[in-house]
Amino acid sequence: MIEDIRALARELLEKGAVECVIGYEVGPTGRVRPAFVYEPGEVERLIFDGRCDQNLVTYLTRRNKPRKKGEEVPTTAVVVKPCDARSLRVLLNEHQVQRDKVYIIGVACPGMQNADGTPELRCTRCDQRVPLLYDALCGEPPEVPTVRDAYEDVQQIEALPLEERLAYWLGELDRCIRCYACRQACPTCFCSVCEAERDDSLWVGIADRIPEKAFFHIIRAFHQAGRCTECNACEAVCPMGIPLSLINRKIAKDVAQMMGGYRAGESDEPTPLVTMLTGEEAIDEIH
Amino acid sequence: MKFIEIRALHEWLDRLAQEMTLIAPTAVGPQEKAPGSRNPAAQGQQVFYRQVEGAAQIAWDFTRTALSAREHFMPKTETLFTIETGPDGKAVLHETKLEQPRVFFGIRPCDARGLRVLDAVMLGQEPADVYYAQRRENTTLVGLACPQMWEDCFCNSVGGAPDAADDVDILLIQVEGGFAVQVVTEKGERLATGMGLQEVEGLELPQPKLNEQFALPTQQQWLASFNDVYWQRVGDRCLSCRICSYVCPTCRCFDVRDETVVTPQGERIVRRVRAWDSCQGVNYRVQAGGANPRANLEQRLRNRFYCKYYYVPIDYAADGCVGCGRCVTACPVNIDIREVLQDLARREPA
Amino acid sequence: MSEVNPMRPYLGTLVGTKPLATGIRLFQVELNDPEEREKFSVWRPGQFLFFSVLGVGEAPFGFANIPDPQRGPVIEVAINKVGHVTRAIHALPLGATVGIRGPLGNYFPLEELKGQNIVVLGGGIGGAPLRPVIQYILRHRDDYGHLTIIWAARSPDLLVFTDEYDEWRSAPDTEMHVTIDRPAEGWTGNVGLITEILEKVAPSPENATAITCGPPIMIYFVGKTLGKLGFSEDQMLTTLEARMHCGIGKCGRCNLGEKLVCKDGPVFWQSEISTFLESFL
Amino acid sequence: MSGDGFEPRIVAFLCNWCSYAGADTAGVSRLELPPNILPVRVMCSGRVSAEMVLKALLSGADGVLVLGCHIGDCHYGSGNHRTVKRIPLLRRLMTYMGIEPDRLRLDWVSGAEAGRFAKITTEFVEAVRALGPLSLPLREEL
Repeated sequence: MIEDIRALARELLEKGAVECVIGYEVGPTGRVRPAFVYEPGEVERLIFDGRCDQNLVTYLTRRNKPRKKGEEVPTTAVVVKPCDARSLRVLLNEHQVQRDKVYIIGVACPGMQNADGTPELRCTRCDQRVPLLYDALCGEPPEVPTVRDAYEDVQQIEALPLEERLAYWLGELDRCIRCYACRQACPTCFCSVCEAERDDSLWVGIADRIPEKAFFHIIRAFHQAGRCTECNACEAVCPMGIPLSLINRKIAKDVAQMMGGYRAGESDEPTPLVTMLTGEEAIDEIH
Repeated sequence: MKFIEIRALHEWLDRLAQEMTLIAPTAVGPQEKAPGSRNPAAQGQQVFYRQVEGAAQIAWDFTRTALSAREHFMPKTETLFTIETGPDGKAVLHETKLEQPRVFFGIRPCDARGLRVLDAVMLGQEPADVYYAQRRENTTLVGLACPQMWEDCFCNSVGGAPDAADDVDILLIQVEGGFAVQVVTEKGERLATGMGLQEVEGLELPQPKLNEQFALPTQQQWLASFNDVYWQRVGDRCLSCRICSYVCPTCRCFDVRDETVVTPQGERIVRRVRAWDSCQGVNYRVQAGGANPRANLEQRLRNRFYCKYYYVPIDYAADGCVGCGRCVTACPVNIDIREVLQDLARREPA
Repeated sequence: MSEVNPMRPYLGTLVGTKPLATGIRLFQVELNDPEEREKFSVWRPGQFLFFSVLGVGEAPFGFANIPDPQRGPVIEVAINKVGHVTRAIHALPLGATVGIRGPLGNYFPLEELKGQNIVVLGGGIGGAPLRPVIQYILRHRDDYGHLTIIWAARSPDLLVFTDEYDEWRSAPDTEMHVTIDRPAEGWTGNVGLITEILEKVAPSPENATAITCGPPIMIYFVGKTLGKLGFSEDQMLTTLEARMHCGIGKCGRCNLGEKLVCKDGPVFWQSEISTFLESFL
Repeated sequence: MSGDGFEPRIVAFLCNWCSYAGADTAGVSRLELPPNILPVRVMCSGRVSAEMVLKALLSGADGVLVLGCHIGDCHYGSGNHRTVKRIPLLRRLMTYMGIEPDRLRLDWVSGAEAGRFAKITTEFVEAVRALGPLSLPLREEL
C-alpha cells in the first residue's frame, strides 16, 4: 500500500496535476504526523499504517483559497481513509472545497491502532473499509469485519442518573483550557470567526470558567449535528484528554434515530437540520 | 548537607496545608485510560499543580505536569477589578484583594525557571504588573528536582538542568529514604525553619540522566531565516490551535475584557477580566478596521518561535524558553521546537 | 499591592462631544479626581491612552489635542465607530463616567525638530494624532520653519477637523492642502490620492521632517513618495497602530518583530520601520 | 405562589406571526397568565438557535419555552421545519449533559389559540417550578 501511495504521489507531482500531496510521514522522533510533499523526489517520506489516524481533510478548506488575490486555487492530493472521506463529502456538500481542486487518494483501511497496538475503539465499530469516494484507491480491502456502531459508549452515559451525568460532564469540561485544538482539528469546523472568539463576547466571554466552556463545547458539537462524521479528531488532539467525541456521537446517534437514519457524509444530502421535513422523521419530543 | 525523611516531609506538608495555601502536583481526571485513542493526554490521569489539603494528595511520581506553574501566577482568568455604582450614582472600582501566603511545593526546576522569564516581562520593567507581583511575593517555591530528563525535555540545551536550584527558594532532591534539601534563598530559610531538617554528613546526590544536548541557532541565523519558506513548510501542518502557548511556562499573552454577570440572586456584577490569549489565534493581531499583519498561519507560528528565542531576549533580557518539552509532547501534529531549532542551527549564517 | 496599578483606569467624565466626520466623533473627557488630573496634565503629541466604557471594555486611542493651559486638562480623542467598544463610546451620554489609562507610549520628538520645516500628512482618522502636532507647532510658531499640512480622506464626509482648517491656513508661514480620493458631488477642492498631491506640492526636503499618520497602506506609499522627493528615512516620522490590551509591554499583543508598538512606539522613524523584521502592512 | 418561594424565570421565544399574536390575544382576552414569562419576539421559531436557548439558561433562566406556528402554517413556509428538528435534538443533548429535559419545551400556538397559550405557559411554569432552580455550577459564577 505504501508503495502504491508513493508511486501515485510521484506521478501526480511529476505531471504537475497537483501542487502538493498531503499524506503521513514519520517525524525525526518516531511520531507519525501529516506530511506535505511538494517534490516528486520527496515521496519516499510518505507512509501509511495503523498510526495514521489524523484526518487530513481538515487541511483542505485552508488550501481551497487562492494564496494571493487573483491567483488560482492550487490542486491538492490528499490521502483519505473511509472516515476521512465522509468528512470530505460533507465539505463538498457545503461547497467548502472544490471537487476539481482535490485529488482523493483513497486508502483501503485496515483500522487504526492505539499506542499499545490494540485496535482503536472507533475502528472496532466501523462499517466501512473502503472510502465512499476517491480518485484512486490504494491497497486491497482488508479482511477486517465491519461492524454496525451500537453507540454503547453513549448508552453508558445515557443510563446514568441525571445528577451523575451533570457531575461527569462538569468534571470533564472543567479541565478544558480553551485552546480550541478540538475546533482547529475538526474538518467541519471552518468558520472564519468562531462565535466563541467574537470581540464583543456576544455569546461567551474570554474567561476560563465552566459556563463558558460548557457553552463552547455544547454549541460546537451542536453545530456539527448531521455533519460530524465521528472521525474522533477533536478528542484525539485534546491536551486535557476530554472525551469530546462522546458529545458528538450522542448527536450523531440521535440524528440517525430521529431523522430517517441520516449519517453525515454518506450522501450528497446536507444535514437534515437545515432541510424541510420529509415525513420520515420520528420526532417525539413535542408536547 | 541537609536532609529530611519522607515521613517528616509528609507531616510538615500536612501542617503547612492547614496554615496556608499549599499548591502541589496532584493527579486529576478519570483513572482509567480512555478506550481507544492515540492521544497521550487520554492515557489515564494527568498531573497538575493544584491546591492540596495534605501530603496524601500529592503525586510524587510524575514527569512533568500537564500545565506549567504559570497558571498559579498568571491565572487562566482573573478579575482585575469590579465596577460598582456608588451611592452618588458614580462608578467605583474595586481591585482584586491580596491573596493568602502560599507554598508552591514540588515545582520542577524548569517551571521555576519559567517564572524568571515571566518576572522579566511582568516585573522587570516599570510599571510592574501588580497582580503578578503580589502572587509572586506571597509564594515560596519548594522545588522538586527531576531524577532524570524525561522524553521531549531539553532543559540542558537551553541552559537549565533537571536539578537546578537557581530559581527556587528550597530544592529537594530525592535520595535513599528521603530528600536532600538545599535552602537557596532567605525566603526559603524562613520556611525551612519549620521543616525539622537534619544535618547528614557525606550525603551523595544522584546524577540525573541527561538527554542529548544540541546547539541553538545564533542570532544571525534567526535573523537570516525570518523570511524563509521553511516557516510555510512547518506551518503547512500546524492547526493554529493554542496548545503550545497554553502549556508553555513562559507564554504570557493576555486578553482583557469587561463582562457583566448576574448572580443566581439576581445581582449584577460588572468586572474587568484578564484571560490567557495566544499569538496562534487567527484574530490575535487584527487591528481596528480589519487589517491583520499576521493573517497567515505561518506568520503566527513563526512569531511564537521568534518570541521565545529572539524577541524576549532582546526586549526583556531573558531566555524565552526553558526546555520543558511540553509543547513538543502536546502538539497534535508533531511540530517539534527541538527540530526547528536544530534545522535553523544547521544553516549557514547569511 | 504596590502603589500604582497600571491596569486600573482613572475615572473621568465625558464633558463634551461633537461630530467630526461620518462615523467619527470627538470626545472630551475631564478626570474626576483633582490629584489624578494633576498627574495626568502633561502628555505629548503622539502619545496614546486607553479609553474605557466601564462594563464594555477599553481600547487604545491617540490624544487628539495637547494640554491647554486656558481650558484645563481636557483630554480629547477622535473615535471612529468600528468595533464594540467604539460603538459603546459613541452611545455615551454627556456626563457619563469613563475610564482613562495613560499617557502611554513615546511621542513625536518635536523639541528636537525645532528650527525645521515640518510636513504633516494625515489620512482619514489618521489626522487625529497629528492635530496635537499642529497645535503644538502653532503654539510655538516661532520655533519652527515652514509648516505644510496635507490632509486627505476617501470622501469629503470623512475629512476630520474641517472647522479648524481656516485657523490652520491663516497661521503664519503655513500652507494647507486638502484632497479626497475620488470626485464627489459638491466638492470643488483637490481630487486624488495623498501621494499625488504630495508630489504636486513637492515640499523641499531641505531642513525638513515629514510626519505621517493614516492607514498602513497610506503610510507605506507616502513613504515611497517622500523618498522620491528627496526625504531620507531619517526625515520621516510616523505613528503605527496595533491591537493591544495593556499599553505597557506586558500583553504581548502589539509586537512587530522584536519591537512593541506600545512601548517602543507608537511613533517611529521610517528608518526604524525599515529595519523591522516584520512588516506592519 | 409556592411554599418555598421559588418563582421560576422563564424565557419564551415567540414567533412573530402566530405565537406572539396568540399571546397578545390571550392578554386582550384577559386570560390568567403566569407572570414568570419573559417573552422574546422572534420573526420565526426557526430563528431560535441553540445558542439563544443555552445563553438564556446560563444567564439566569430556569426554563426556556419556544413557541411557533403549527407545522404547515409557517409564515415563511418551512421555518418551523428546522425548529422541530433542532429543539428536540438540543433537548436530548441537554438531557445527556445532565440538564433536566423539562426545562426546554417546544410547542405550537397560532394567533387564535389564546387559551392554548395560557395553558402551555401555565403548565410549563408549574413543571419548572417542580424542578426548582437550574443547577448552579452551570450559571455564570463569580
